[in-house]
Amino acid sequence: MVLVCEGPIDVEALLAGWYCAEHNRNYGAMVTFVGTVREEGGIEALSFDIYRPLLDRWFLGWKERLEKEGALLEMAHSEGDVPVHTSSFACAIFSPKRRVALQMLDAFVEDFKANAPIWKYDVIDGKRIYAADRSTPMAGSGLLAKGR
Amino acid sequence: MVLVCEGPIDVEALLAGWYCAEHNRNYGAMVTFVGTVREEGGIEALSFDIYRPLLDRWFLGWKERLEKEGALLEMAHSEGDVPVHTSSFACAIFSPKRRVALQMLDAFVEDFKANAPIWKYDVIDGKRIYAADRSTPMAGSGLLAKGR
Amino acid sequence: MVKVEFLGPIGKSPVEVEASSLADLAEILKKDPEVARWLESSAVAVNDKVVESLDVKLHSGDRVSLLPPVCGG
Amino acid sequence: MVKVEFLGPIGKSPVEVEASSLADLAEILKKDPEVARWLESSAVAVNDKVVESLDVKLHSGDRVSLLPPVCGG
Repeated sequence: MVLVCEGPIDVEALLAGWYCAEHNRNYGAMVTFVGTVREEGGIEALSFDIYRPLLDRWFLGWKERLEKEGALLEMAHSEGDVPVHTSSFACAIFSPKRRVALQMLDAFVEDFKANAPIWKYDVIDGKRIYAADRSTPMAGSGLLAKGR
Repeated sequence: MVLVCEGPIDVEALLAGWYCAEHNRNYGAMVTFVGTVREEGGIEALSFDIYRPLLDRWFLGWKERLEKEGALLEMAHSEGDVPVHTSSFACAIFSPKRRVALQMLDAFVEDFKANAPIWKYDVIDGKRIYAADRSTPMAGSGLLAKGR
Repeated sequence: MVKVEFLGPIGKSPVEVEASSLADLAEILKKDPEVARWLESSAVAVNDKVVESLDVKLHSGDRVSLLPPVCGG
Repeated sequence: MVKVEFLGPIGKSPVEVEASSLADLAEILKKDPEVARWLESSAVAVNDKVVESLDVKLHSGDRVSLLPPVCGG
């Protein structure tokens, strides 16, 4: 399951917790990715909607893919408002082999950006504005626009 | 400068410290790699020699390469004995862009393995045995074996 | 009846419609201008599973979700 | 005199030799069986900078380091 946080992620506690739980299980490599809200375009925060059932299903698919490589995947994401300079996304991969960890981190983060059912909004003057220009149609989009 | 630790790295404190120092400097992505000693081949620890002047020079080259991309590089490595299930290597990249962070993490870790002036020994029954089979000649090796 | 939910920025409350396939549902949703403009860019899940064919049959109690363009992180 | 140091697993104390180039030094080190077996797999640094040509001149006080195969992490 994805750890969903109301508001910003406590990155220090989360990374420490993941490391603590796994460092003595004989994984040789841990890699992590943390996404932090940048101050740009006059925003005070980003805000996120998550569709949890599908997010968990998507995440489980990745977890199983990594298990086949002997690796472990963890992930957390924020729901609601995340002020600038705080973090909304974190993930970690533990693997016996560093190549698997490095390659899968890249592939997972890119697929996360393209296909995780999460919607982003800029928060400006307290208003939530959908980040349409930075959003990507998920794989399979447009199905219901097709004719018979 | 590379942070050189006598014995294992305190990974939790290190990652927390790096995150704390940089999360409010408008980098959008932090990626990290942590290397932990695996229990295998009957070892009780790995042990490391480091040639610090050259390690710092090599690291500075990478730091400058990343600065050109607007990114920041940090690294720590252990010297001496590091027991199984504790960590000997950690690095972090902070970048405005996730592609730079992910690509450079992979490139940096691979070059680290091939060219950082660090020597690894297995510790078995208290004895230090050079890990010759896992070691890689650095770029430019064999120069003094050449004839005139 | 099939329940249709509109996720994220579409910002529309769920509706219940009679439809025996996704093709049926497509014809219904195209008539709602508030929804029609999202169809081209949205993926579709039936009971929380993304589907890629209009031939998918729908049964009473099924839940269809419209998933507009995403951006996590 | 040039100081030569043998890093990591070579496990030999530094020596001081007379050599005006790396080519000179190579001839000297090839005669020491303890060192000769490492030459093929070792890189060479002069004053902490890795060099890739035997033509590099050496001056009194220079420090040459032999760097056997590495494995960090």
